[in-house]
Amino acid sequence: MNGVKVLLFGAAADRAGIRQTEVPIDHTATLGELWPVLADQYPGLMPMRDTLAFAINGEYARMDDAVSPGDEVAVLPPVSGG
Amino acid sequence: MNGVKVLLFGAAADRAGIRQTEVPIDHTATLGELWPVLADQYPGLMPMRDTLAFAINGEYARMDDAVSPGDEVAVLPPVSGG
Amino acid sequence: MFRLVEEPIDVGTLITSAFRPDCGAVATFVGTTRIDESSGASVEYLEYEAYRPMADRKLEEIGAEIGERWEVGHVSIVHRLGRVDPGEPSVVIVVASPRRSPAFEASRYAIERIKEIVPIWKREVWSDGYVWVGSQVGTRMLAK
Amino acid sequence: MFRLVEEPIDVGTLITSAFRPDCGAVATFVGTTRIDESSGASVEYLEYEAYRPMADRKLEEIGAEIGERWEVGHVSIVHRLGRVDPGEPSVVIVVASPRRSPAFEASRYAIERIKEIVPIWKREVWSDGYVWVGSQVGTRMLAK
Repeated sequence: MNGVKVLLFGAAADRAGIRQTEVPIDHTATLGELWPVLADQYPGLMPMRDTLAFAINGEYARMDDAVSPGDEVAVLPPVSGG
Repeated sequence: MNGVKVLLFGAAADRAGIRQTEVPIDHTATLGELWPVLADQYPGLMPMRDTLAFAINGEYARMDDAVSPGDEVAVLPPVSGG
Repeated sequence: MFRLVEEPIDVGTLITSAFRPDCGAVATFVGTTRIDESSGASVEYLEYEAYRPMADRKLEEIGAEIGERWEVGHVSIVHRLGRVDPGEPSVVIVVASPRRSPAFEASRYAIERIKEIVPIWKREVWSDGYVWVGSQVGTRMLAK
Repeated sequence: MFRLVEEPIDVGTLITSAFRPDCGAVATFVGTTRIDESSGASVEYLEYEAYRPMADRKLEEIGAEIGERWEVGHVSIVHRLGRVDPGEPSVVIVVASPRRSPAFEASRYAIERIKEIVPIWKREVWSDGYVWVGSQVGTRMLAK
């Protein structure tokens, strides 16, 4: 697969207007490099930036963690279970 | 009624060998005055003395509280509910 | 609702009756008969007795104390009397509150207070005799 | 047992399945849908969504954390997804332990950790729109 699958949840899905998208990358990048591409395409996400967490392949990740083509990235607003 | 009804529970009933008795008194006394009469009649209670609590008419009482003819006194070993 | 009962306690019903639209948290404590082993013998069941109606009144007092200390919408305490078999609930406490901190704190307070002030006594009935818990008085050899 | 479910949770069965002869204490926490009122409108129901299977795995992680920190005989966590009506349980936590302190502490730990690390989101659906709790994003006028 030539890109990263991006899933959005809760308020982030609302702000972006989509629940799933794909960001094309052809080499390994960091989450920090992926974010501006995503935010550029879905500017509604921008004001949420400081509240968002991210997961790579189902585990919480930091902005300097690596993302490779074929990975699944999730955009996670503040959780509110319970 | 010419006396005090005394109820005994749990280990105190076992030690005394009875669950209920009556101590004759014809005037108001304190619990502290009643105790030696009871312990004399049921000496098995003696070794428990320091662990016992007492109630007069269904409420915890101290040794200097007054007991009158017709009252109900309860001899309460350490409680173990739950 | 504060009760001493002779029959098994229906825990599920007791909890669901505490659900209220103005309370987001229901904390429950269930004390069950635990089986200890000692020197080859084992506890077969527990037997509870109470000084009534003082014990009933003390349960209500604990409910009133909780109402003074925490914001709660519902408090139930039910305690078994008589024979209680291994693994069965002997006491069930249910507290509903708008928020979870009061619910947790009040349910814990209730069980601590029951063990302090409610005139209830249990004896462990072992295969080789019984012992009054807390008094070490009974018919077992070890108790003497 | 750690589960995300779409259907109502049977609280009674979940608790009685935790009873074990080697555990004398069962602490339970039930989170129910609480109804707030604001400016004439009211919450009609909550709607939960989760990032699965990450959320399932995080519930299991919380169970493992509890097993490392406390002596427990049984831990269950069940969380609803989808629509949950007022007064209905959205989450049920059951911890059995030989003694009551670990049971209370572990059940409280579980709900705090759920609110920290499990990727679940709820929105309040009001008569005049909805709001994602914690994000203040939604279709209600007040949310904007």
